[in-house]
Amino acid sequence: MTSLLAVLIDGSIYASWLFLVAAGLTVIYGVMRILNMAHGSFYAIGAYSAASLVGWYFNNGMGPAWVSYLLLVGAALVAGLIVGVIVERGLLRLMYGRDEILMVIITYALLLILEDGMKIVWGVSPYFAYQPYSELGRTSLGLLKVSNYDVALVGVSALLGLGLWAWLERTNQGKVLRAVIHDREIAVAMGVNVKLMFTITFVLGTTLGALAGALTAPAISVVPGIGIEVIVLAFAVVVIGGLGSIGGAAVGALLVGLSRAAAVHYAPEFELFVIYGVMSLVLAFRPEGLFGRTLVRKI
Amino acid sequence: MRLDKTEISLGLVALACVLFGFVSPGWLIFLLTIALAKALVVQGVVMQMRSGLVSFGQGLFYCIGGYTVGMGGQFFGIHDAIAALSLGMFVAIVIAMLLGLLLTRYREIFFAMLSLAFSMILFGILVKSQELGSTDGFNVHDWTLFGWAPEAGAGSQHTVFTMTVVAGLIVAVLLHRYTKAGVGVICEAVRENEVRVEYLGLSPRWLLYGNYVAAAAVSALGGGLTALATGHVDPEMAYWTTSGEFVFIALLGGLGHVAAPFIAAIVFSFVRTYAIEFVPHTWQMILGFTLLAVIIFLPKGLWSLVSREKTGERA
Amino acid sequence: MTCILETRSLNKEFGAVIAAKDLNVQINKGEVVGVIGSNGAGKTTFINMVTGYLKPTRGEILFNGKSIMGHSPRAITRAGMARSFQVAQLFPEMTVLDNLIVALAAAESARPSFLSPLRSDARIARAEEILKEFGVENYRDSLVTAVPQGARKLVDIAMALIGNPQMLLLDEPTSGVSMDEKTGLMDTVMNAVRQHGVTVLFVEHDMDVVERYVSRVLAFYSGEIIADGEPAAVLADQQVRDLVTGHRPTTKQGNGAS
Amino acid sequence: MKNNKSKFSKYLVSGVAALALAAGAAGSASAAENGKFRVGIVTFLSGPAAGPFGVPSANAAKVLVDELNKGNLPAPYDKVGINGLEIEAVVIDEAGGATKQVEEYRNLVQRQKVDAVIGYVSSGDCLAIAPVAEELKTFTIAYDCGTPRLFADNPDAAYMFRTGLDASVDNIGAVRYLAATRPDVTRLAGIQQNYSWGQDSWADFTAAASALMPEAEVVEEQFPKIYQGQYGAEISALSVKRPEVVHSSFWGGDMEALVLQANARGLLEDATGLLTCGEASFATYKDQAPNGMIIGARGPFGQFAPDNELNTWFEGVYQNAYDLEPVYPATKMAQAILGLKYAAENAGVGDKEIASAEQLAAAMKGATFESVSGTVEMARANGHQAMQGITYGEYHYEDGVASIKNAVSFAGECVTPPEGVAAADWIADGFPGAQCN
Repeated sequence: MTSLLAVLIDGSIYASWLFLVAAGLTVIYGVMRILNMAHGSFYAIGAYSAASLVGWYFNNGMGPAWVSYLLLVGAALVAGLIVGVIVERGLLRLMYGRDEILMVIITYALLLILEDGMKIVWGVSPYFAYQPYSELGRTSLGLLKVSNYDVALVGVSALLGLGLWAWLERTNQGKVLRAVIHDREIAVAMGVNVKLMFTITFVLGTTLGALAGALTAPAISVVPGIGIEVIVLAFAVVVIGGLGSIGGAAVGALLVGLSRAAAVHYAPEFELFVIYGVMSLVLAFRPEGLFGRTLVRKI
Repeated sequence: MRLDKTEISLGLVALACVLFGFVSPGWLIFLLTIALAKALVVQGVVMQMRSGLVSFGQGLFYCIGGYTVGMGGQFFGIHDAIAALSLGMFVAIVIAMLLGLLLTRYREIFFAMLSLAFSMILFGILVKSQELGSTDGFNVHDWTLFGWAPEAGAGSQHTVFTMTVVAGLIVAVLLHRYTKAGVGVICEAVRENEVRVEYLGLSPRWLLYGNYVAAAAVSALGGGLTALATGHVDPEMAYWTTSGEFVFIALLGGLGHVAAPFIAAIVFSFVRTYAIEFVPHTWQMILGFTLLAVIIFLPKGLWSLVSREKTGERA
Repeated sequence: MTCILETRSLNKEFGAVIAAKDLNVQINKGEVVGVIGSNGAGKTTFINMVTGYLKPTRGEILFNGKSIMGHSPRAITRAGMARSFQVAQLFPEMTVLDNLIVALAAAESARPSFLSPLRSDARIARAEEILKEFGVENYRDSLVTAVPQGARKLVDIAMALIGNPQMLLLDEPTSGVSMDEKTGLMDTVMNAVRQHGVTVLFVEHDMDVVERYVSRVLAFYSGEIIADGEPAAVLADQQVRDLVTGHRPTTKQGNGAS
Repeated sequence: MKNNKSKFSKYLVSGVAALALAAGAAGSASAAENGKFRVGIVTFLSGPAAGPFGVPSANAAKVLVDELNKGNLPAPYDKVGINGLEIEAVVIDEAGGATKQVEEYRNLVQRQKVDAVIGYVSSGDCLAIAPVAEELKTFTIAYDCGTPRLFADNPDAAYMFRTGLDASVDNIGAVRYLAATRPDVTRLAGIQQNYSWGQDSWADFTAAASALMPEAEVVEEQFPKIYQGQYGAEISALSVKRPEVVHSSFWGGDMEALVLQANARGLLEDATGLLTCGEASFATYKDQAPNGMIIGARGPFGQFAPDNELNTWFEGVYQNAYDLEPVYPATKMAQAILGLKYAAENAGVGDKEIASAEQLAAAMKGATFESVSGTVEMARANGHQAMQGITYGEYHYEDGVASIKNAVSFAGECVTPPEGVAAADWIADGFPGAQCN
């Protein structure tokens, strides 16, 4: 019983983290048709920004702890915004209209550049921002002790998902964006400023990536290479859910999160294969992912 | 068998390479061996790119080729290099025939991700296989060539180099023909307009399947040669970043000519090795900027430097 | 007369939209049938279903008396039913000649060769004959993207004919082609078709073109066939005039109800 | 002009261009013999192993080479540079996999003409390099990698040496420490990265535990993917089994994240953590690691290095240069460089002469030299493998200062299998011939 409860709790926590990481990726793909390999780097930049800012805050005269949560989010927003605008305006804008796969490679080049760029800015020593993580304490459920920060993360992730959904479904800007997702040519014909929508979307995506990194930073040691590790995970979640679908990313994250937690508790030897196994299975039966749209070419 | 001009030039360049091997320093021979062997894997990536599919999992066959050669010598007493390389290609073909059944249903990003997933599953299996050394891998040695054991060191290195050049030449000539033959051209047709191919009464899936299996064999050959040259195999060969490197080299060279992957692989190796020497802390950044520069200024790859003037006539 | 293509209560629904409703069509060997109807009337959907590109929701399709329901486009093509497209479906990075050569190779075998060259002398010679037959020999070595719309349409149709089909479905062969070129284009196509003795069904907006070439007209409206018969009778039909041709006796100045 | 360019010449041009490029590169190699002692230093400068291992090692190499060139070391290493020759270090990134490392090793030896190579954190790289070192007849010191297969797979190695300890020593030492300090422990658990290092470490640890602590049982083992960073499910799985000791061979960011998360979730309060590589993050835990957590340094290195003159001096210059205390990878790098210096100066060549690889190997084989970690005996694997003791201790953090308490050392003969005996067999047979104090 305890382990079933543990699977549910661990699975949801992991799923909420996966969703945070994958949301930005799927938004960018949905609107811009760019599968962004550098998404992991934005995650890492968010983590580094947050960890260095929060670390600095606590090392220099302890203010109230709650400020550090604002700093976490603030660091991510600023970092995501700056990097997003620079990359979109400075690089991607030159490349629009190129082949989808070529865009993957371009972002791969960006990844190589950003990984070393971060090393130049932050070095290779670990950064920590553990105070926000340990500050919230933990809750005991029998043998199982759960970090409150992790539980809060589930809430944040759910709120973020709902917020994104509401923004897409309930606001005018969201409607325009959906039009672009649905049919770019018609959207252009209707007078949508696609260029502007691209900038907004890309910056939103990078900011989400940076936010995921910033919210993860307190629980980990921020070191070189953390971004590389999340890319394939995020890709898998997004592909499982259906590229470009927010709801799909949420379901994909839950599926992977729960499967992984179950494997850790019941069949640890399969843990390494879970994510690829789930992805292969889903794609074998639903080639476009769970919520992907099958597009029949008009002839 | 009539050879056309391209084939004769390829043969001459290969001959020049072999001769050059006798006068060049050991590190250079090794660098060229690895570059040419990897170029064979890249040929596999390029074959699929021509048909519109980008494999982010070609490391799968690179790894299968390498491990088959290694395991053949280590566990099954297959010490003859040619036999081991052939076995590697055979295993790759069998696995590709199975995976191809599923993979040819997918296009674009889904194909890329699924091929990546299969490669990562092999990586996982190898990491779990402690008898194969897990992530440390194992060494490949004591191989022979038609019963002759090249002396360790420079002798064996030189033999692998020559074998790689010869294998590269054979593959290049075959691919040169392949790209002009039915499956080769029609695979490009599939990339350009799959619906039309279907309405010509052809099965795009069958074509892609044949192409996928052929590409797997070529890539496995490259993996086997790499294993012989480095004398070591490990699961990193199947890791997705390895496959990413192959795509990198493929784009560097472009799809313009069968020689492009070879040139690109050599250029890549030089850029990387000197970047590591001169800027050991930021060599990846150098590679990133190189890739961006190629994409922006040479959208058809390095080969467009050689063949600027060609437009009407197609290879 | 023998029936080559027959559909029985063919239905297609896209969600709530009904694109085809109880289509019962019989085409006889040697007929030249015109299909008219406004945009969205279900003409292309009909061709797409018959050639296996779209799966009908319900119904039956018989080709030469045998069911071809659920067959792939390539199986149906191999069985002898070819088609052309509203927007010419060509290989944009190849020359006109290479487009034809690919089609020739496809017609010869469903399993192309791995090593013998596609551009054999025999295929080049045959392709050149076809270029002449369709009057596009000037574009032999041009990329198809650099060729005028009319020539592209002709190449598209030529590629369909290379497989020696028994029946050819032409989806708006003259759309996007200027008024002056239309007749020339259609004459070329119909000459070739007659030489091959092919049954033809074509979708056309231009009533002049329709009247000039066809022996029978099917009028589509909102997924249904509202009239079927001799061109003069169908075009005179009040319902057709109300819903399809828009009260224009014959369209001298416009290009139909497009 | 463009049209005249024939197809044929085009191909030839491209082929020859590639060769010319190569030949030009070859030409630059001759600049090497410049009267300096050139040493290739290979360690991680990028990727996750750079922070904990690579950069401290590279820093140690840099400061030590600088000081050696000034002749600032205490005796017996007070001679300038190596044998009176200035040292020139060529630093190479170890990231990128074994194939690439073999390529770079050949470049170091054949293009850069280094006189010796020191390096390799990754066991896979060590294993791939060993046969190449023999082939190229180049004196090579593996300074950190721990795989027992290094000399087991290469029993005839002549040019390859290792001044660090075999990884089985870490885990035999860890069990001995538990048996000495916590003999009543019965519930053991482990969490390892799912790759060779983690798998081998856990195999050695559990085997040694069943020999030395027969009452103890393994209640849970977890093998998360390397660099996963998030261990929520694993910590739950461990927690519900109520272990008394949790062993982990994690390192770097993974280890720090594990400690952070396991501590916050109470696992490290209910169970004692035992981290075989724990010392590498000594300065970064602060109050995030619980007092009493057992850490090791893979030998008498880092915080566990003795207070001898050499080490005091080394800690001083390192601290001066980087404002940090050296962690174990730094000490190990220093040890390898001192080993090289010892070999070069005892190879029987004249002052300011460079010994050949054979002479270096002969001098190193079976040698006993002084190091920052005390006396090092090259006493295993035919004199190619260092034998030293190992120390474990508990982490304590009070008033902003971290320290080690309850350190216990075990002599080399106590934790190292005798010559010619594989670690696994030695453990299985119950450590015959072990000499413990």
